[in-house]
Amino acid sequence: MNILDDLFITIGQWWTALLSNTLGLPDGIVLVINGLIGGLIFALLGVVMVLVLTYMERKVFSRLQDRIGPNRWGPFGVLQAVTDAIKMLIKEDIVPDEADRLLFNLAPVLMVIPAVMLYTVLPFGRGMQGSDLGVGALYVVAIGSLTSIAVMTAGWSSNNKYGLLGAFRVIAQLVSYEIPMVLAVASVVLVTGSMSLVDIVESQPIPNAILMPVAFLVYMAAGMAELGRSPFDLLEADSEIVAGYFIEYSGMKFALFFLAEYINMFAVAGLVTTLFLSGWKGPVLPTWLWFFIKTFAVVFVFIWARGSWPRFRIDHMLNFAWKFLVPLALVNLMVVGLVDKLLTDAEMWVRAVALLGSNLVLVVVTLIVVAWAGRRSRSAALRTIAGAR
Amino acid sequence: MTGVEMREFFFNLTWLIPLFPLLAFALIVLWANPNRKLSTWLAWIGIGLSWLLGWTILFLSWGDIHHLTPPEGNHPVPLWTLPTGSSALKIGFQVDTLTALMLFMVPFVCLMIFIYSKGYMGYGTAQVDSRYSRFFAYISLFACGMLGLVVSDNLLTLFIFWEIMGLCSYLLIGFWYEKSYPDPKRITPKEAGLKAFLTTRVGDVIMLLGLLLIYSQVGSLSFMDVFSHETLDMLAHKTVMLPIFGSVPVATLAALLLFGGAMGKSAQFPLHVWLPDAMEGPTPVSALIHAATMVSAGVYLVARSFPLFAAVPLVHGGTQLAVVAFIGAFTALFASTIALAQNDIKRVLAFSTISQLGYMIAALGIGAYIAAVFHLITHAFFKALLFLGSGSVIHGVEHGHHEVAHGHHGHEEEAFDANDMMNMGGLLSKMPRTAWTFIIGGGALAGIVPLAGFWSKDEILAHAWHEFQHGHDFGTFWPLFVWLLLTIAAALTAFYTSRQICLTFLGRPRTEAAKHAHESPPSMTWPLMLLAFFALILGLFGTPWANQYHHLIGEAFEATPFDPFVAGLSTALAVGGMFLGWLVYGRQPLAAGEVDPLKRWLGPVHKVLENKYYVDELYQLIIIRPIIWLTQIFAKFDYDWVINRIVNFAGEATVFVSERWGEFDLVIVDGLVNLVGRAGAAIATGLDVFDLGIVDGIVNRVGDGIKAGGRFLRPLQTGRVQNYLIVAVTTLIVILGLYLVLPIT
Amino acid sequence: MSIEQFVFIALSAITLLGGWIVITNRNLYRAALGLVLSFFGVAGLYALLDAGFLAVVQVLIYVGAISILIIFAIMLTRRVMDRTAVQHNAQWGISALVALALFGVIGYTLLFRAADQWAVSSTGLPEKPIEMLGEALVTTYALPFEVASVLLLVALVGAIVIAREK
Amino acid sequence: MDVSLTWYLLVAAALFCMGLYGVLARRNAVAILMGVELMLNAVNINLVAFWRYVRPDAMAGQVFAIIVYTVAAAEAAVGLALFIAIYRSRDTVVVEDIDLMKG
Repeated sequence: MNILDDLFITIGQWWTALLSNTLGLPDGIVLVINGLIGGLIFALLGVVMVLVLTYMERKVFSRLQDRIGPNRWGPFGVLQAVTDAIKMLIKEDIVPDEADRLLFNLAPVLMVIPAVMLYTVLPFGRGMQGSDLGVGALYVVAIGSLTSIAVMTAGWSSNNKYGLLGAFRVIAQLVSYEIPMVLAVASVVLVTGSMSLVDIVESQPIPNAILMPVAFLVYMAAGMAELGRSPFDLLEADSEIVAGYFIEYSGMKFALFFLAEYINMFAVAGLVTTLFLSGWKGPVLPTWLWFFIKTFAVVFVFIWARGSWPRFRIDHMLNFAWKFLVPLALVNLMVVGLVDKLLTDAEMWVRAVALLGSNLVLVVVTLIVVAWAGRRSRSAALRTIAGAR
Repeated sequence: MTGVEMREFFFNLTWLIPLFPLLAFALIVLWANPNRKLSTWLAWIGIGLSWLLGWTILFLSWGDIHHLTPPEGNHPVPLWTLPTGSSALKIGFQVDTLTALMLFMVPFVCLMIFIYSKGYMGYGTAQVDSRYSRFFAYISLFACGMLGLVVSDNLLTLFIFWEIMGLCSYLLIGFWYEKSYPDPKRITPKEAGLKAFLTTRVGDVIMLLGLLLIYSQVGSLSFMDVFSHETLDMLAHKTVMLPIFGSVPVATLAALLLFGGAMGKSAQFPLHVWLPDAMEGPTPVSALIHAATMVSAGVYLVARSFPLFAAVPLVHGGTQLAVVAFIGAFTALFASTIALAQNDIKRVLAFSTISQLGYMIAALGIGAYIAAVFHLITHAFFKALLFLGSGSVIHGVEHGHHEVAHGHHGHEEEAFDANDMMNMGGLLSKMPRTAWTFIIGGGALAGIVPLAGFWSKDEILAHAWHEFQHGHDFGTFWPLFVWLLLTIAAALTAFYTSRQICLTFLGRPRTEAAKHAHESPPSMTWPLMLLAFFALILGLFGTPWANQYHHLIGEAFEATPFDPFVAGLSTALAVGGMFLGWLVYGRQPLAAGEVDPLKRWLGPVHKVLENKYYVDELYQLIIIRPIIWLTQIFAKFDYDWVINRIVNFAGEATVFVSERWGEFDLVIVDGLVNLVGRAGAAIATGLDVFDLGIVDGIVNRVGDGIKAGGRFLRPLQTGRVQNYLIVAVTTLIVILGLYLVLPIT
Repeated sequence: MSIEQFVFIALSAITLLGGWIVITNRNLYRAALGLVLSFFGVAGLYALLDAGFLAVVQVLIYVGAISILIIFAIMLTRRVMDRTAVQHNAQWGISALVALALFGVIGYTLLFRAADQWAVSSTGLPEKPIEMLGEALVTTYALPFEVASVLLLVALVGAIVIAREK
Repeated sequence: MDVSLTWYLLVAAALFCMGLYGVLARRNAVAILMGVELMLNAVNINLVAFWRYVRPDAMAGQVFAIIVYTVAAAEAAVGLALFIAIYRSRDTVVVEDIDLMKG
């Protein structure tokens, strides 16, 4: 059991020992080499995850639509994703005239880098993380905000109206949904008392999702929006702005955007797991296995949502962020902070119950308020109609 | 509960006093303003509560003074401390005897004026002011400022409330900002407000410098720390080097800087120009701000920081006291002479206010602490009375004018000045209550026995005389100087007071409006009577034989003995002055259109007085004209040169100057230059204003100088921020380079 | 040369390169990207100075927010700033001289006058710097903190009011 | 620490001067704003470097770095709002055309 559990750690130690003792390299060099290897591992992990996720998505999605989905290549069409990749690679690479070539080529890269950078702080298992930053949670948010630059660059450099409009939409979306995201993370950090993701996992005998369902839901919604996945996929709302900011891209570069989207998806799911589902904790199975199980569960929820919900209208989406999520997250933050402060030195379970209770109360109140507001607006609309008559 | 407990209880409530009016202000502004009645009541309740609390505290502290007088000391109650990194600012309030005394005066006068305002702003009549509620909001905020200033226990909060009052005075002077007059020379409320704001701002900046100096030296701004003996010793013996004056004790410098603020607020000589124009505001405002409370804040500041002023005695080269004494005495005489020749009823009172404030300042300058505070209190009452009375008169005359206008049309258009005393006369029968209360107030101002003014004024004079005879640490010269000027001023005061009374109330009406004037509503006359009552009796608490004020605030200082010579002289002068005034104006009253006899006799001098010694014109000539002219040149010139590259490579120092002119341009664009000019010049000028010849000479010379400078600076002012910035940076580099080159000391 | 020195040189190079792009590039969008680059370099310098929190905040605020704002402004005012428009005003030469002179003065001061003027403390890092920072913000420096928050609020309102379509 | 404080300060100074040049020499208001941001960053480098090297136990340096962040954010927001307003009214963001204060 233990061997299985610490499998990767053991390998890592063995490798380091090999370098420094057997080959007798100075520590600095070892550091650099290990860093490079780690980066490589994360990048590869990203790519592999993309293959897995695309396959999973198509399968699940088609199941939701009562189809079978890919089933030609390989058993159950497992190789479908590979063939897609090959198709992408052999496509022609087009650069529009009047495009800012440098930036046009730079944008996809800028898109992928932050996605991969997210992996460096994810604790994949006990003691299995790229680096345990003291400010991990904040780091995640900060890196997440880099995407917008890449998007803007892509939209602008391709010198295309639709591209620019799509880019504007994405920026609006990302910037708006960053705020509830940060607030949700803040409530977790508040309870944990540390921003290091490892500490956050360690301090979750009970998953935060149970302690703070509100924060959990807010984070899920904001996460989907950050990913730009349906129902928030206005950035590539093909019916409105042809394909969004990467309209002009094709072949490999398009593949990079594609890649980035799925790498991000896995990263966000992993973050949800880490922040709210007590990360790699779990009985019997090795910790890293637990991490992947939970993460895929979250991914499944994402796909599920995509399969079941229609697309928002852009103003609805922004209103949802600013008029619903942000206030809710703020109130939630206040409530959590208050409870946490009041019960600093109470037993674990007391705090848990108090947090859960307060959250439930918050949910109820929110529903009441929303219902009231909805009734009010509906009646106003009716009145205007009556007035028009 | 026992007396002590009760006292503690109420003292700890002191911070509520400024809070009530603030609350009223907030409520009116945010919520109640559509409803006039509600707004009125809110304002009244706010100030009323403050009044009750204030008087409770006064009488409690009157109960046992010794608890309040050092060493047990004034009761500082810290409210909160602001951490500012290395040090912390302690904010709080305190109750000491001076505070208690101010709490006797301020809330009551405010209350009276609030009540009066209801009638004056025409509540329930056809001419009700369109911004009625806003007016009450403003005066409530003002009351908050004044009360907060009185109860605050440190210079910082004092300064903050000081500025709040400045803001309110600006808002209230310009309350009728849409008003404009047919003749362009007459100043409009808007301009007057700006003038007041900017002029006092000059003083406030100086005062702020004083605060900074004190904070840098003491590391605290609370009175307890700053005015403690050891601190004062330290400040008195530590010296700073000044460019021209050489080494000066810190105490002197700090005191002088603080006094700058006081000069601005209390309209002392160079900075007095704003007060007369402040009369453009509604009369209750003139009474509240520019007679009773705000202008006395300057005196209060000097009194409050009197230990600092007295830290370096006059005989040991304590320049600050000499300056204070000189400014005060000079202002007293100066303003009272001007008041002789004014025809606007409110301007006469304005100048008399300036001169009375001069009395207090001068008194403080020669160490007559008790007398100054005593006069501050009495003056607040009778001057508020006078202003409200004049307001009532104006109100009556205006209504009369309205009636006439309604009687036969066509009169509406003709400009009619309800403030001009030449348009009045014979109102004694028309509005008796106003008239009699006004006469009582006038008597108090002139110093007729046994009205309030007499005792306080006499105490000042007596103290001066006393100091002159056996002065120890104030020398003999300044007391004599002060005594002389103030005595002359007293005579003049009596004269112009009786002139005012005669012109307004005696004789026959000189206009239709005055004929149809009639008594104001009770909400206006009742405050007058109450104030008149205090103007009658208030002095009796301060008689040299049983001086309650001395008992209350002045145990530290020795009482001023009664001096029959001074008392007799000032009484004689007062009565004589009033009689003379009656002889001139009362015996055979002026007919309509008849010129002021004083004008006939004094001739050109009268003209000088009437034009307030041309101080405003002087500022106009010295500062404003040249600037306008210069900027026109600039404008013309830039128009040709803007495109030219040269502008970028011009010499740095000159461009640096040109930035300053650029700022002036902006000001001119806004049309503010008059006010800025006057305010700015107010610092610069210390000239002998009596000699117009010299004035002309100066104007020419300044003009030439600026013309030369202008020729030099022409190409440099491009209006492009980057040009300016580059020069600023270059200068910075030069300075840094100098630091590197020169040996670092 | 130790790794730290190497990293420092690399980061400074990135920072200054970004700055160079910002001030020289004719294409405003590229200038903005240069700004982002420079911000990253600065963030790296913070990390090198053991101020991890500030490094992350730098990325979050500058890269995530301010540069986005700037890019938006570039987009919204794009019409007048076509890529061929001359980007330097008439006084660029003298400006360059001034900037160089300033750098010379500061550099001279640093290298020859103020060198080792500051008592470099040997005390290591506090064990919980972020906690300390938070505590300092709400105790010792509460006033600046509050003032800054008020400033932010005012700026928010002001920006909205100014930029709103009349 | 193998890198001495002076080097950090030098880098900061260089960045500052670059920003200064940008402010002085660029025509486009947005570019000028970028220069200002560079200068602010230089200041922050100084603050943090001094914190790390001189008083690592006192948090003043980091605190004021954060204050500078807020100031920078406010300045960017207001500045850009102004530019957009000017652009609407005068159809330019070239500062040389914005010289209302020309006498």
